[in-house]
Amino acid sequence: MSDRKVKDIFINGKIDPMFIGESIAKHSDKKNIGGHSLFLGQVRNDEIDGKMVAAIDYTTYKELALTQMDQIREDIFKKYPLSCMHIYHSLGTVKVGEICLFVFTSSIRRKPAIEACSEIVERIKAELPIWGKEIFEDETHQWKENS
Amino acid sequence: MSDRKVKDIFINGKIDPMFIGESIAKHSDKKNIGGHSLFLGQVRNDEIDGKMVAAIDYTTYKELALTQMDQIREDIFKKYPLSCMHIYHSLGTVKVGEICLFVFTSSIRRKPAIEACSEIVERIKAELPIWGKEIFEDETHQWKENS
Amino acid sequence: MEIEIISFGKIAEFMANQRLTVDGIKTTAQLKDFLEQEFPPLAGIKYKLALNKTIIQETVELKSGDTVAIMPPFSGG
Amino acid sequence: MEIEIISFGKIAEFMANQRLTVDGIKTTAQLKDFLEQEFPPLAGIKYKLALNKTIIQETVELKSGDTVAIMPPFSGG
Repeated sequence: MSDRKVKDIFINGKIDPMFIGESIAKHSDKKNIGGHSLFLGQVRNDEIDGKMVAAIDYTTYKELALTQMDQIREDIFKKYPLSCMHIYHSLGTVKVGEICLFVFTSSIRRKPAIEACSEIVERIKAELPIWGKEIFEDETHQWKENS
Repeated sequence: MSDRKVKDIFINGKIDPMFIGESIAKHSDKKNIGGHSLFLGQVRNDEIDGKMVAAIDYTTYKELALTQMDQIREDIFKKYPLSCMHIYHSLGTVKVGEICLFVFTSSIRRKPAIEACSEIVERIKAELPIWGKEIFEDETHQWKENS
Repeated sequence: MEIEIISFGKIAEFMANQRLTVDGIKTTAQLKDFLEQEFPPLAGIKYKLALNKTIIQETVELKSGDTVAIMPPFSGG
Repeated sequence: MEIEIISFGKIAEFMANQRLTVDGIKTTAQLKDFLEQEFPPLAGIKYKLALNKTIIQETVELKSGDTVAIMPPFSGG
């Protein structure tokens, strides 16, 4: 692991679609990019034992999550010829219909961008110490488990 | 092929990043969506025989393109459990750094959204009668060929 | 028999859209031979035909009033 | 020896962050046995440990001042 500064990825609450639009717009001066791939996770109103999910409350072990994310970032930059990679994950309460994860990769060609984006999403779900507490409409909760 | 109306996919000139943000925002009331996958094609300043691409001028055989796109849409909806699919392609001049293709799929789970998005991009490139004329900085041109 | 020819991309640079009155041409294969003689650059280009807005892979018969699109390789996206 | 325990997710609901003074515990395996006795619900949960901010897959030795994180399955994204 290199000495460079570990980047934060966490945003309080939902990720605003207009922030995503602005992130895309910032790449118009990177003129060697040919393709962007974006993945967005959105909170779903799952029904569990007759109760509807109203929101997810995310917590993390931040220091460990950022170190793990840094390793993923390093691995992915080694594996794919990417121009850029941007990752954002929500903490705290994100309501149904709101966006909680934003993964954004850009490359000279489409395939590395698409493959890297998908691989990052899988690794985030498997390797980052983040926990989602599903809050039901009646204010009870259960802890989410990734499938 | 069913009788339903064939959707247009063409936009004059570049696709605005804020339009992409707004498209994402419109999905916040679709509460059974868990993942969105987006692909954006951006015009690259390729250097060809010492000349730099400044823009691409896109033309199409529109009636055929929309029929072909409709078939792709139908095939993809049959193959993947998608909630939504949105496709936009530029016509006319799109400058280097601007976005010319926007493919947006949403599903209850991430994998169908990601796989469908990638498959749509491949099929658009292979099957839609669209032609890109690469305009160089000195105003000469050459016809783009997809690799 | 009268055929409408429409062309796209780099093919449109040397072959304009036009109505052709052709005699002795009964199939798309014969039409291709005819066009490649009339427009020699066409012979050096990979191209596809669409007949009345449907892409055709094999030779088909032509009838008067048909529209044939002459299309160089696609390069969208 | 003193160990700092931090816990997350559903484990944090029954096991608060705390400093433990433990005697006779030399490895993470022994610490797990100890914690599962002190906090019985832990025995029914799949969990991972991180020692001083590094996830550990196998048993390692503990020393005084270590921080051990007790983490239920991740569910980010």
